[in-house]
Amino acid sequence: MKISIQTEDFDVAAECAALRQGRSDVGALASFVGLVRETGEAGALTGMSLEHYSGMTEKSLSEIVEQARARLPILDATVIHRIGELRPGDNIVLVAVAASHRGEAFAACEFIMDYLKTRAPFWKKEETPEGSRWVDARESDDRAAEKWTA
Amino acid sequence: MKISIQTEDFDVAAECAALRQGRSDVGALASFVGLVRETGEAGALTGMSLEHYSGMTEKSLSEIVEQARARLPILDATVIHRIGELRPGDNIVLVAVAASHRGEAFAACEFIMDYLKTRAPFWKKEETPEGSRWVDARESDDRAAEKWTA
Amino acid sequence: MSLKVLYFASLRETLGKSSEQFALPAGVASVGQLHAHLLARGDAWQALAGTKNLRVAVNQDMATMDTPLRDGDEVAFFPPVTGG
Amino acid sequence: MSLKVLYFASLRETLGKSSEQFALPAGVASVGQLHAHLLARGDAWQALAGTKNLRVAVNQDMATMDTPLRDGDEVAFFPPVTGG
Repeated sequence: MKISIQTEDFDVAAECAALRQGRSDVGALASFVGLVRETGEAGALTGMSLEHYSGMTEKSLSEIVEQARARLPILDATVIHRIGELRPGDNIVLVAVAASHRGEAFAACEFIMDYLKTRAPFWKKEETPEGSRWVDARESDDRAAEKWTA
Repeated sequence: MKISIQTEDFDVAAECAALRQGRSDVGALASFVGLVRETGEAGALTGMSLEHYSGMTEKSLSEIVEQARARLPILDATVIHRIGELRPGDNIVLVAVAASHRGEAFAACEFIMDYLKTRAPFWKKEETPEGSRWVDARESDDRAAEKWTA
Repeated sequence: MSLKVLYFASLRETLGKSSEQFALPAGVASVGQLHAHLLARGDAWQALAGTKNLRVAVNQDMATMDTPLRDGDEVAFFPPVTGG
Repeated sequence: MSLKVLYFASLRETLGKSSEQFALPAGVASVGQLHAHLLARGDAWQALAGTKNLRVAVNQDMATMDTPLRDGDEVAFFPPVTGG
């Protein structure tokens, strides 16, 4: 398991290659990248800043990956979340999961994203030409996370 | 939409970057890579060869992506499938989907893979120290595809 | 009526050919009739009957035994697909 | 009893501080009691009551108003998370 909170960008191909490195049983690699769109809740974005709760963030993400492992026979997973100042089009988050079969890889990747969205202590602030504003939590994210406990 | 049947390997990061190129509305990129495992149905693998029905393959994959677009509000998708001789650990297939939101990106990526597995005319032959054998279709793949029509 | 017939994967290997072009006898107007016509060649052609869940495509669209055939059609027989 | 209290995101901005260390008066033994104690400071501290779906963590685990507090605990108040 690799968990990283960082200001720098990440390299999806390198992270996926690292998940396979030295393993002979990987048949499926599912990955997800979340990006800063040019348009946010508050209209056109000029930037975004990401705050987090250092210490709890890493703990929370580790626990989420452990829960994915407990539910699904996956081989390994990587979660990278950027913090600090981001521009439209920038990468925000990477979740990559290695498994023997695709069903488990897809499910674990989506599970980790759904839980990250609702449980990991990150907060987004959008910057627009009219000023900045904290992003509101979305009910659709709560529903996405709830589907795993149904 | 990009569909490619090729002998060469692909670059996941480059394909994902191409999907975002020139778009301001991509908030989510889901991707899947299928790989040759070192152990197949017939034990340890020394290689794999992939045959396809040239012409029908491209048509079939285009139709599958169009079906994904008709079901889900995705922005763009890329499907690359390798053919010919592959070694253990080699990439076989890439499906990458760009969308505004993650739910649609995940669903479309999995839909395309499930349909590709059961409808696109590719056939795998595994090579082992004891000889070669055509891979049998798996009932679990049929069930995975059927869940989209439930 | 002239057809192009293609065979893939294990079927191609068993039959020892990947395609053939031939004029059909009168009375062969559907995939099922073509299938029976090929089976009647005997020997290796029984593989067409022995392939579990044999699939057929006409002009690169999935078809069934009832699908009618027209002059110039491309018909392909193959086992269930295993890509991805 | 001494606690470290952290504030994040909009709450940090409104309160004008990201953390404070302070000795609690007797009788403050749960998150709910700490919350009431902070609210009683008045002014900007009403933000603790005005934050929709206020979240709290004790020692970096999600907690509730009933969670008991112990000497040296780290308590964090924040709005619902919006990462990813």
